[in-house]
Amino acid sequence: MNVVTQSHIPGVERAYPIGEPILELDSISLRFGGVQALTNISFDIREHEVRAIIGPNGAGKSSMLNVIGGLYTPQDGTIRFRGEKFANMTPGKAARLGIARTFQNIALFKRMTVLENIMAGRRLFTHANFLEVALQLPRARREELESREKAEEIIEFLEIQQIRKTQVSRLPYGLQKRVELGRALAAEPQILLLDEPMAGMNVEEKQDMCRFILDVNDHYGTTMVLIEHDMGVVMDISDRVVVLDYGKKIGDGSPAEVRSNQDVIDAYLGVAH
Amino acid sequence: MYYRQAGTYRTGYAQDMRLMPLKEDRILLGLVLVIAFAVLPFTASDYWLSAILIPWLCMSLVAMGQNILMGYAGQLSLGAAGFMAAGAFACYNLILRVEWMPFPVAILLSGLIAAAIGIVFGLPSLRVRGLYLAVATLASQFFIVWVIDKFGWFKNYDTSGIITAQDIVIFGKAFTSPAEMYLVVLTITVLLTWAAMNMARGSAGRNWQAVRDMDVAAEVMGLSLLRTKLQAFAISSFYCGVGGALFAFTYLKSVEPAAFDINLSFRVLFMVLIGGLGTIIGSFYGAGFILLLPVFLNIFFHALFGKAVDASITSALEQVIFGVLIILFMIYEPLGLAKLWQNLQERMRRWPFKF
Amino acid sequence: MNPEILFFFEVLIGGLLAGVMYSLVALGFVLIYKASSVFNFAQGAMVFFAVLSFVGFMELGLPFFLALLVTVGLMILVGMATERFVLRPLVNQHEDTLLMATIGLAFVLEGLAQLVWGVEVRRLDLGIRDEPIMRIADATGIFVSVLDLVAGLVAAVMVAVLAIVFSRTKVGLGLRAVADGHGAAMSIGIPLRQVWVFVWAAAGIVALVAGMLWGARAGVQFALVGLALKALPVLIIGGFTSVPGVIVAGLIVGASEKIAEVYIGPYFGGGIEGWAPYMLAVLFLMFRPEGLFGERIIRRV
Amino acid sequence: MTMTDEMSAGAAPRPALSAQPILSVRNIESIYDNVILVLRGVSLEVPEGSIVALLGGNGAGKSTTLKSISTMIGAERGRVSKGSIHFRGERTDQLTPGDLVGMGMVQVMEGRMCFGHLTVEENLIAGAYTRKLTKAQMREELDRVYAYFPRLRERRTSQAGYTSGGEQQMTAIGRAMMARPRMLLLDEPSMGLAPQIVAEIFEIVRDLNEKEGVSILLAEQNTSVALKYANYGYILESGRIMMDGPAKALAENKDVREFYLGMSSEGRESFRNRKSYRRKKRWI
Amino acid sequence: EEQYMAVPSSRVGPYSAMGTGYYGGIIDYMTYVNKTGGVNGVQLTWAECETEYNAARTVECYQRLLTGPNGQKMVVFDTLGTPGAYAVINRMAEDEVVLAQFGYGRTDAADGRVWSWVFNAAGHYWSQIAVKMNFMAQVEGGVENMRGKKIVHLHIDSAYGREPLPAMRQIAEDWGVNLVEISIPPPGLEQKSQWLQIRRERPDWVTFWGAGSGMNATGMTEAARVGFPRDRMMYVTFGGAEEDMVPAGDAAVGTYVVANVVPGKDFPLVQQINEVVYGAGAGNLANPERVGTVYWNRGVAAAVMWVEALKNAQAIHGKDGQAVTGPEFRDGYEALDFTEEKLAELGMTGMIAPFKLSCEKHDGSGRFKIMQWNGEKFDIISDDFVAAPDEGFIRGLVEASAEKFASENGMTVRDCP
Ligand SMILES: Nc1ncnc2c1ncn2[C@@H]1O[C@H](COP(=O)(O)OP(=O)(O)OP(=O)(O)O)[C@@H](O)[C@H]1O
Ligand SMILES: Nc1ncnc2c1ncn2[C@@H]1O[C@H](COP(=O)(O)OP(=O)(O)OP(=O)(O)O)[C@@H](O)[C@H]1O
Ligand SMILES: [Mg+2]
Ligand SMILES: [Mg+2]
Repeated sequence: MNVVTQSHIPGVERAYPIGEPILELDSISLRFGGVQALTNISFDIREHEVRAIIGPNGAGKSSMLNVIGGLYTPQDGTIRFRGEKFANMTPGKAARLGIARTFQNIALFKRMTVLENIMAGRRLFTHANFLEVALQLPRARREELESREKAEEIIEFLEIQQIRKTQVSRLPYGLQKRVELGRALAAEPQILLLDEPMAGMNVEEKQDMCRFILDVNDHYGTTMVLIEHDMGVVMDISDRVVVLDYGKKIGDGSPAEVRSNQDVIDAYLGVAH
Repeated sequence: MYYRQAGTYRTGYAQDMRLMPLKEDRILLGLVLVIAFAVLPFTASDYWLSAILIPWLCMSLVAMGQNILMGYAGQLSLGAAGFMAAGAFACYNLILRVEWMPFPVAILLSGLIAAAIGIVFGLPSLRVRGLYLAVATLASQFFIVWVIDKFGWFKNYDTSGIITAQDIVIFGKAFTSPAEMYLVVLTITVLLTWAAMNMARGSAGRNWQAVRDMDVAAEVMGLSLLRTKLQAFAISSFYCGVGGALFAFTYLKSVEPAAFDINLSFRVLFMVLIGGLGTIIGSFYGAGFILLLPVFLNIFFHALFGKAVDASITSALEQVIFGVLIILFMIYEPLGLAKLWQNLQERMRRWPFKF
Repeated sequence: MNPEILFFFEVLIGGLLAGVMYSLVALGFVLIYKASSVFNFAQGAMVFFAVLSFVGFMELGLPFFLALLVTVGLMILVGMATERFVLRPLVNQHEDTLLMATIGLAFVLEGLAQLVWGVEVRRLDLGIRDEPIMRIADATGIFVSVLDLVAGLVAAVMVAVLAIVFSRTKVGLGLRAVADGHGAAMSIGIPLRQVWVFVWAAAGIVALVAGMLWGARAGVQFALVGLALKALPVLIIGGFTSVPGVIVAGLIVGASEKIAEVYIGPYFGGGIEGWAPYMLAVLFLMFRPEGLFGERIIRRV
Repeated sequence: MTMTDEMSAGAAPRPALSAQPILSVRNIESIYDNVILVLRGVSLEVPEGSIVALLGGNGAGKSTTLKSISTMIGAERGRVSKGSIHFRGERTDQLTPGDLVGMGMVQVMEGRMCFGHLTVEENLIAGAYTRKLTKAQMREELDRVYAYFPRLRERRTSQAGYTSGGEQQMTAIGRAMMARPRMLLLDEPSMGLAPQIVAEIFEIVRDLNEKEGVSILLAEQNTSVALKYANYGYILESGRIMMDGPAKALAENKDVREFYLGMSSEGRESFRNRKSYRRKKRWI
Repeated sequence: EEQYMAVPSSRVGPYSAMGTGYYGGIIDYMTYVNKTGGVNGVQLTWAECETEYNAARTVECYQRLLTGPNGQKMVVFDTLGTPGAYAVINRMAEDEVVLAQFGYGRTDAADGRVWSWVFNAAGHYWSQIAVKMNFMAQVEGGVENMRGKKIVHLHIDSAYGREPLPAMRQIAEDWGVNLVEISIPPPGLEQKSQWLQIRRERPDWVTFWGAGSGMNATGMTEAARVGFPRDRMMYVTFGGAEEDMVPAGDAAVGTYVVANVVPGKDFPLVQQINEVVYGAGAGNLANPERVGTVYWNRGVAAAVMWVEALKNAQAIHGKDGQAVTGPEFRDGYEALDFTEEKLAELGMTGMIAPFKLSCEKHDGSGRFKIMQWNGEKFDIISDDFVAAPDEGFIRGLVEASAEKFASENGMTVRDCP
């Protein structure tokens, strides 16, 4: 197998070279009443790679992420994390395994500020119970400060200092997406699932977003699973691509391979690329 | 204008995360506390202390509980009065049956008992949401009151099925005068408010709000919906229980279970909605509005018309006006009194500019 | 037939009849909730207001049907006023806000009714006999009154009509659309105002009918406001959004609460009717969080 | 530099295509909650039968502009505090969205604003609410839409709330088409859609425009597509029109190419080569 | 000189009909007194406060009315309702205010040694239930015939509804009466299950203890629906008013109620009030038709006792023509002595039974008249007031209960001369 050692920045060695599969999906099938959302899908995700999932609308991409994240339980198929088998993944388990995500239709905590949203993302790092918090006991105070500092670090990184204390529902769509990414990062995940993080952004903003994604991948070696419709983005920043269509896998491989795959062209890309 | 935010710089997050980042706010708070503790007890009339301030503080606590559950955790609930009853009668029995029981401990325990009951009745919230949950919680309201009313033991087998709250005794000192009781209530209220604010601003509050705003996302972050919701129910019931106990011991004094009927629960709901969902301080405003406005309207009308107009008419009129005020409110500031006050501050800061 | 069994049937039927009366009240809630996802706290007050006005008009000397007509007109006016002064300014607001507004409305209606018509308790004579129909009684030993039958009929008809309006007609589609999102509905030109006037007026008329049937038994008076409480368990069991659900749930609640009171109550000194329906409702919710017929709550990520 | 005087000039709307405008917005200011001023004097015109694109970054105010035009802004505690909007010669400030739909203006709102509990088909039918149609006509209309969006035909009986993002977007657009509008306001129609569907949708938009003479104002982030299909374009940044001109001209413009099309002098630049510095739009 | 009086009325909500009538009567009589020279020249002034028949608001009203606009302290408080009475009953001694429970409220307060500030001048629920059972016995043809009879006590599920039970159980036991208790959860607009149970029990009598005319009227309509004879039902004083009967229509005909104050327009006093007060258009009732109804007359009687108490107080403390204080008023109230002559001179012969209060005896005659609803009005069917079968026995219960309460709450039992 060809391990990519090239960093995203040409000519620079990759700090976290792509490693062994961290997540393996084996013949996943998912139904909703009549709708067959996923049929017998198998693919793997290697550590530190940027893995893209593409496909027409309704192909089952989001459903795939939901299966990985434990929100949907597939009728059959198994998930392996670092070789360990998970018959039924739950959101809680996934989170503790270090899987964080963003959502296609923004799922921010609407009535909270940007800062609060990101700090809320620190859930797994706060251990003080409500009594300690109520009485402001040392541990509570310490953790509060820690998560605040971490949150600020993320805010710096995502360049959203100005809106720190704005209620997120007031933010324009694009910024909300960015905040959501921030909340996911706050969990210091090993795998980051991004469901169309660049939908509704213009090129410049997409460039920023790509920069964030790649930087995270470079600096923390976070494995990325990315659903995106902008082929430009997908081709440029992903290491490997899965293509779904009507819940079936019709392609898997490097961007170049996928691009030249006739099925993919017919089903998805259309003539326009 | 005294209100300046500009020029207040913060060094370090700790400082920024203080309860009240703004110096002016802290001064204001200090002033309020001084007046509440040092001035009012000696200057306010017995009527004001015992008929206005004490019930207001008690109900503020209850509203706070309701607000934690509804405003922060987003669990619509209508059981407040039931938990108040639980607290009140728990307190009575604790003091009655455990002779060494000091009042503060009794209050604390009655809160905890209410909390325990709250957890049980909170269980449906795991599957049920929104209005459905609200109606489900009515079950607790009716059931609790019914049990207390039905079984004589809770009322020490009083022939007329009512209890007479014992005198409040702390370290051998009896707190019986309006001023003394006011101080007791005030102290407890201030402490619990402080705690509530800490929780609301801290990780606990964030978890509650996360569950409220987008439970799926919260779950994905590794938050256990079960624990968070039940926690909210417990804490909320605790506040209701304490509030109820104080209400019974410092205001009603002799209590029949029916005093904690469904209408009281509704009133608590109104308080939270009017005061502002998801604001601790709003609980005070809301309680004030719902509890005291009718009183003031009544006073006002009798002062205005005296015996000139049939009191039946004025009483009905009061209701109408009360209703109209509520509606106007929701139209002008749906986020409640707390938000109103906030906007005022905003204006002050920006003044004289518009934006 | 064994008297115990006979008695059981009596309790059962008595419960079902009571249930019908609950459904009548619950219907108003469903109507408004379904069409604007607002929980109309003022429904109880509307019942009181409507029937009190009706009796009031009769006292003013209007003949029965004229009074009925005038009251219907009045309730339509109330609907319009509500839309104009309460709902319109609150378009797109959070449900809690609208709920709170309807609470305000409740106070206004209660106050107005007492202001205009006074607080005396009125008697309402619909000219429908409320004594057991002897033929049935003799034949089966079960007591049913004409009023019972009328109530059942009225409920059935109203439910049928409304169910059809919602599921079959264009207006119905509009109503459901509005419930799903004020903004979206407006953007495609569904006239929110008409829709709201329509449902509120309809709810007002439903309230009037419920009030008349209840008033004929309990007298026309403030206590009617409390009927709302009887409707709530019906609502959650049936589902806030289901018109047919109302009637089914009404029957379930009525029957089970009576059976509980008669057969279980005595062991606790009675009075369990007060909470039994709610407990039952909770049980139901455990299995169907949106009630028996309620719409599934859609949650996608 | 050029862009600055572009701007100073750009503030005033220039006479667009010859035809008299179906929609003209004159120097409006829009504000939310009476405090958040979002539009700071926006002017634009949509000539009868043309496609006009409204471009700009996040929070530029595109949606707000559209909402101001359709008067939907009122439903978000916002209002147009200054300036005027004319649709087919009539001032809109006293009209409701319903009236405007009646007059032939429909807005497709940002995000998937479908009726979740209604089936896809019911959604579409609701779209024709303002029209009096016989069963047969209704069928025709539906078929017309299904012809444009075959996927919707497949999913017609499933609740819109459970359809995929793209399907919902299609439903929303289809629903608007059901009203047979004279003018469509599209807010980011391409958002979250697969490339070939984006192409499809814009083809549909063009068809509507050419076959049915529908005038179209679309807010878009996907500048390349937008400019490909539009006749005229406005670029909005932080509540002001920064520049405007015929689509071709804009597509040629150096800054537009860099900032909105991601083109550098040597072709499209890769999303990989990240600028480590934060580029600021020079003209703000 | 003026004397300040407090009027904690309940004019809105479910109990408004009751409140408007009762407090209307009180205010009308005070107006009447003022128009006819006051209390030895002392004019009565009063302040009103809306309690909505709700305990919490009653407490507020109590505190508010405690000192009147003219600075005088309240001397007597009357909540016309058990919940309100309970809410304030423990404040009386401290504030030195008389709690005049006019036929409601805490029964054992009739023991003046324990409850020195509380009175039941119009009888209480124990004497009331005893009277009812006595009447039943009369109808059945003697106590001996009561053996084996069955009585259902159908009551609102609250303290008030259960109040008569201690006495009732005792008497039932003594008489060998089979007593069945069935409770109605408020608001009680729907009593199907209860009446089905009654149908199964097939009792000889039903004593109905409801609150609010909704529940009371429903009681009768439901009785009609299960075909239970109305002339076997006896309603409580708070269910025995026109407001309770009228809404039930024909279903109400035949129902028995007991009256501590007899309704009617023919009493000279009522006629005088009618012409002096309503004649001058100074009446308090929105609808003058209600003059002479149960609650209005009851209110008048209550006010009469206030005024007589004031007179006594002035006499005892030599304050003729002056305002009196709480303690003085209490002495005056305790000295109430309504002899036949007194009643005649007040123009209320036959309106209430003669009685005399004393230091330890704080309950009135404890006698009631039996009335029956004829569809239009109440027919008085017992020409004199009916007494409890064994008044000493009731008194015994009262004192026992009072002593228990006193010992439990460490209250001092004063010894009366
Ligand atoms: N919770 C659900 N209930 C019922 N059907 C569902 C549910 N979630 C997804 N589906 C169906 O499964 C199919 C796949 O949906 P999914 O959202 O995964 O598509 P997608 O690839 O994400 O499309 P898009 O690119 O538009 O987001 C769709 O047809 C959708 O209608
Ligand atoms: N309902 C609202 N209340 C308050 N502020 C709002 C509201 N809606 C939008 N805004 C503010 O108005 C500004 C413009 O928002 P708008 O949605 O018009 O931008 P946009 O150009 O549509 O951005 P996007 O491309 O992300 O949709 C944003 O900064 C946003 O914060
Ligand atoms: Mg998707
Ligand atoms: Mg937008």
